[in-house]
Amino acid sequence: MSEQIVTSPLADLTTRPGLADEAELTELAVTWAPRPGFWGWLTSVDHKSIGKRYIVTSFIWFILAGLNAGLMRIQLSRPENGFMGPDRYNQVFTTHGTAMMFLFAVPVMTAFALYLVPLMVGARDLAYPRLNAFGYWVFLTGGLFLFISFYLNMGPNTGWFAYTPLSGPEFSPGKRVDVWAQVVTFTEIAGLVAAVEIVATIMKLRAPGMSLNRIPLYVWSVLVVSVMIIFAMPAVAMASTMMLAMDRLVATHFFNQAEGGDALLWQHMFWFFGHPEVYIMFIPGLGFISSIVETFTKRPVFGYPVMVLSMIVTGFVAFGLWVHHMFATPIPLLGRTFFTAASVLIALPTGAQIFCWIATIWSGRPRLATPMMFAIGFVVIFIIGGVTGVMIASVPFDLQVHDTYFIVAHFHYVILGGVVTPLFGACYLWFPKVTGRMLSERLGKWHFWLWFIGVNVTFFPMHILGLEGMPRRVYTYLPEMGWGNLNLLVSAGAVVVVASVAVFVINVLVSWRSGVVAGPDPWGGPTLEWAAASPPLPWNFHHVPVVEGRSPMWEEAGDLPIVEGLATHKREMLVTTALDAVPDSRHDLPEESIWPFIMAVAVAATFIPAIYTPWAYPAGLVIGVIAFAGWAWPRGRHPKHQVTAGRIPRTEPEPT
Amino acid sequence: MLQVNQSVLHAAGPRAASTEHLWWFAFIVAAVVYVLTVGALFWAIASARRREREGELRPEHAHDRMTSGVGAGIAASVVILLVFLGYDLSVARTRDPVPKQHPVTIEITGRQWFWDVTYADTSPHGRFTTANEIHIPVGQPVLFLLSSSDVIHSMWVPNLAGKKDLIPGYTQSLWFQADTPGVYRGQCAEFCGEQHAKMAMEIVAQPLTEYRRWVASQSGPGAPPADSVTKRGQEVFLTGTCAMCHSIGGTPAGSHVGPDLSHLASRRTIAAGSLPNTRGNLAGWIIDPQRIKPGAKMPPNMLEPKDLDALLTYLQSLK
Amino acid sequence: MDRWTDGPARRILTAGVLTGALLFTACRREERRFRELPPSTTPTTVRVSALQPGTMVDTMHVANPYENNAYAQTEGQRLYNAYGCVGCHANGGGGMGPALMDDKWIYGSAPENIYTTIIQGRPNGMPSFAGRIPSYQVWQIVTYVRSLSGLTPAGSRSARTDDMMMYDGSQALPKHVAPKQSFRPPASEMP
Amino acid sequence: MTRRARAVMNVSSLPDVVFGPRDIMWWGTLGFVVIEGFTLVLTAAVYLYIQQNFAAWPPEGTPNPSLPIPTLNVVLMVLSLPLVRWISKVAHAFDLGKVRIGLTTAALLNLVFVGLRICEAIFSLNVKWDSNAYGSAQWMILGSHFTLLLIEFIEVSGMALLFWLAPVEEKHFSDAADMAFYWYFMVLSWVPLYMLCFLVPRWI
Repeated sequence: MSEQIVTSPLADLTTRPGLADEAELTELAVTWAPRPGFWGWLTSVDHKSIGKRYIVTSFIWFILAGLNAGLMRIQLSRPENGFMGPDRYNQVFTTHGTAMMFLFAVPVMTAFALYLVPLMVGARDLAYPRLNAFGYWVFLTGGLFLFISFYLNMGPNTGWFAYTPLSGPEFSPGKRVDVWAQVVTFTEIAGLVAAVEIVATIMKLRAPGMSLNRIPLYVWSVLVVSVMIIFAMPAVAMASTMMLAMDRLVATHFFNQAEGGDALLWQHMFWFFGHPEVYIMFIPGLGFISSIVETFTKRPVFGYPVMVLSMIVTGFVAFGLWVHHMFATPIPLLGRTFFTAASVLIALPTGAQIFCWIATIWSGRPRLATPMMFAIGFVVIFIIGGVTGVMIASVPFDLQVHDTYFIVAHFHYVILGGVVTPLFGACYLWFPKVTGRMLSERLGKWHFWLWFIGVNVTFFPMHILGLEGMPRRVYTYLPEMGWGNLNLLVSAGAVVVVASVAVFVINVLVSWRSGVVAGPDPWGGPTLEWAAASPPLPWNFHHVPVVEGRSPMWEEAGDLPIVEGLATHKREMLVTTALDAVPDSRHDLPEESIWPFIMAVAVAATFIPAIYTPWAYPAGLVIGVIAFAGWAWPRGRHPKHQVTAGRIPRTEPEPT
Repeated sequence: MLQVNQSVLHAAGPRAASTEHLWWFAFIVAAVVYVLTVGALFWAIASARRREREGELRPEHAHDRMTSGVGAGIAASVVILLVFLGYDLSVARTRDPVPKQHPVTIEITGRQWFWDVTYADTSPHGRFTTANEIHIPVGQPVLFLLSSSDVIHSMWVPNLAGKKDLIPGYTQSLWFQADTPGVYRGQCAEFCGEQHAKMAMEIVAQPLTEYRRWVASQSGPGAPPADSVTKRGQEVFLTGTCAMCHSIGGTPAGSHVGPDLSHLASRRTIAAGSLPNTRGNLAGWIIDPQRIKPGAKMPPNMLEPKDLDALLTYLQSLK
Repeated sequence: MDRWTDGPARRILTAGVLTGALLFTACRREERRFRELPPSTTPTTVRVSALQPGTMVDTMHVANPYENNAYAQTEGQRLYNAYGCVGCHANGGGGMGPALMDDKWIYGSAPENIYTTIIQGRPNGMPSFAGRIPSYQVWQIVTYVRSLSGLTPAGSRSARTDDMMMYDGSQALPKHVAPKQSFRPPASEMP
Repeated sequence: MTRRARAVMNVSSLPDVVFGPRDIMWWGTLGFVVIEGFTLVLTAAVYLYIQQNFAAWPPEGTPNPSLPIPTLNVVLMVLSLPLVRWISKVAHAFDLGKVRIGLTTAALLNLVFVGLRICEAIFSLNVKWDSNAYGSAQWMILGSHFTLLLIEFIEVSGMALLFWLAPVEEKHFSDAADMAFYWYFMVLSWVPLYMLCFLVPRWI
């Protein structure tokens, strides 16, 4: 065991060369060097590069879908408005919902996880870097497909939930619903791939010593969510690709009651995914808040076991709520009671987490930087959505407000409050890590206040509109309904929301170029990502750290334990045991490859033509086999590992 | 301008009333919970900053106090949630069974985009069919049997009761009772295509005698033409496009593609609650329905002015 | 940084242009026109007789405005049922009237031929619908009828309707019959 | 502040080829097994849900599915389990020759499964997917498991080619063992689905 003296607590873990290992560092730089230029961009498998473009792409879909919301608010700002006809309006709101749910809320959360998880657990990359790249390309295809179709007047128009039989072959002519079904397929493939990726990374690639009870809360949140994705997304992928698309393409009868199918079957399949989906977006938001709260109060979050248990319980119970979207359909009384009870009680774990944060803030030294303001804004906005959520667990009350603007208000409070507000906070928190520059605090405050005011002005009046009888998904309403003034107020609030997002975009663009340069650890954060450089170099950590507590960056000064002996001449990672993170083996990572991209092309070449002909499936299979062969065929990079014939003796690990 | 009753907060019957009570209870509890939680948050920030100003590092007995604080919060939440759950289940339970005595049974079939209404067996003449306007007697429960012949719709009259979906392949029942006479508007609540926004119905709650009179007037065939103008109007109806889709009792027009028009003139609105039933509106609707409800299944009708006039007079005679 | 800002822009642009070109052809199929005012609603000559003597005369030289349009085709299908075409032609298989699913056309398969057939009527029972069905709806029916025998591209066709099947083993439950689930109150509670 | 970075462990002696749950590739396989397994559970749930809509199952006028080909297929599948177990064993022993033979046999066997599955669909179901919801459900179960057979066939045949033609590395033996894991899943998930598809219509 060698010892060396370094000048900074961070230097050893980051890129700045220590005294004795200049040569090692040079070798790391050569081994992990990204390829230059456009080809390098296309073939990159670095989780940071992919994660960054994943985040930017999902924000682009967020902005486009937000513009759709703006169009809707123009149309609804006064009664009998002629800005849009019903056909266009239905496409606009369907694309808005589909993009926000499938292309923004969930992907942006997995995107953050793909970027942050390896850094937070002390790994050099994700477990399957090429799979990660593949997931991104599929996701990009899905988004492009949806929005291009929409701009060509071919956008789906049956709502983001696409209820049969309205979305079935008889009542949805043309290919609009098929576009929707395949967009869902693309995003579910990308989501599932990312989930497997994240689970494997968290289970096997943690730094030594980071046992399960030392994982940062954010990492716990994405672990819970990834497991939820694995169980939730197959339901909708199957319902859209194998059932709805087949009903429309080859005349199967899953949802056709005349031939023994069942229209309600779709709703069960969809909401079995759809309700967990809400928590899939929301739980990482809780993780963001935990990170923000502990960074800006300088205290670990109080009640770690309660926090972790709450997230796990939420994840479980989330699968027992789906029927509360279907209270107006024929559901037996006992079922309704069960789903009511579950829907009421799921408020409990989230409440417990909020109490823990308040306790942490109370005992700490809160600093009201922009991320912290978003965290406080989260509590203030989200709880409104939370309490209305408990209300609509009640069957009688839900039957009154179901499918009205009350529900629109409720879930926008939940999603904008519980998902997007923490997300903005997370952007301010980690932007310096991703880009090496700080976001402007001044613009950040503007962003926050415009956002806070805009969200409340936009969505609070919707509660009243719903109680006054305004249903959802209407393209217009009669003047005598008396909804005009509140709708005008809502539309005015939407303008403020648009302004706040514009401030955010400007802040990002300006700061990315010319923000204040951030050090590796501008906030004094507790978790390992702050030990890497900003932006992190391709290999993340010079030496893999050894973790001795829940807040490794805040451990008492003293010797900084690290791991040595990982090869630098190849992309080698340390694999540890699943529970206790004891070093177990070493694993080679693949290098840059074009095959993930080609595989994604194969997927696109299967599912896009498949809206026209079933023969696309065998055709796509052929391209897929070619891509698979290219992907899996060994390059023979390490000749000494090659085996030519016969029984081979086990090679001893080479000395470093 | 029509008088519009379409609100959860102005209950006109027992079902909506119990829900309205539940709402106000939930609203007050929610407001208290909200104020307390957000208050606790700001108090926590303020006291932490005060401590920081005073140079204190960490509050005394911090861990114990946090444990009891969080514990108390969780315990209070459990109690509040269980009380709410109990209240809710008691409301839900009283609402569910269909009352045994209900003199009026109405079958409603959801159509793109109107409500096909059939009174099952209340009058000696047996069943009769109307559309979009439903008369019920006050003070007694009315049973609705809901189904759909195309996509899923949802019947919702907020002043009287919560909603129920109309699903092809299923028949669902819904009952409610109006205590106050009046006109209560309802609207389709499940997205059903282009004209989901303009698929409304009106529930006209009347004292029993008035209701009986209405039933009697609706049961018979449409009024036969009385003069030459209405005669011409009927001829236009029967020989033109109209009869391809609509039916009028007592005439050869018997198609059920569109709403039944036997007693059109007695209705308050046309186009599924979108327009008051006036001669001018009716004319505009017949000539160009796609301007009023784009995507509706009714084609425009370019009639000669004289024919249109006769047709309108005829339709307005169908009391 | 350069890699990041230049790359995606180029990539997204290329992908956009390619996919756009691919999809652009689909545009017309997806259009939904609700308001069809003159000239498509011009009343046609009213015939006193359903029969038209002599050899077939093409009166129409108008291209079908809906050829390949998916919405019009589905509307045509709905009208085909609503206006009672099913009565004689069944669901394309024929009955009292000739089959429409095969590729035999007595009076021509061109859109304008079928239009003429519907408007003017044909000997041996096909009535004239002049004055009964607005012109644009006739075109929608024409579009649907042509799709029955595969004359329109598959891309604009629906797979099936919900209650109209002609395969072996079809259950063909009438629409108003609920298969099994009915949440009617039990008979004892019915009035 | 000066801190000493102390190397507390040297990992250079750790193995770089491991098998089973120690290998991160195994976790990826596990992830996709869970996803596909849960999808199959959902197909079964859909099947049973649709069944409730029918008074008779299969519906009147539709014959029962025939048994010989499907039974032959499922028996062959179960009989293949010892073979893949053997492959897994010789892969653990890094025995190149035996792994080659094993993988080639497995690939051919898998091709037989694929062929028999196509015959099942054409000759044994006795219903078309567009006849009624019963047919749709039957075809969906057959089809979704068919994709598993295809994936495994592509993987096994690719791996057999790799072991014959490509520069074989030690880690590929671990991949071969993972292939065996997926194979177990493929076979064992079919047994209940076979019963659902072919026996349940007779029993009800």
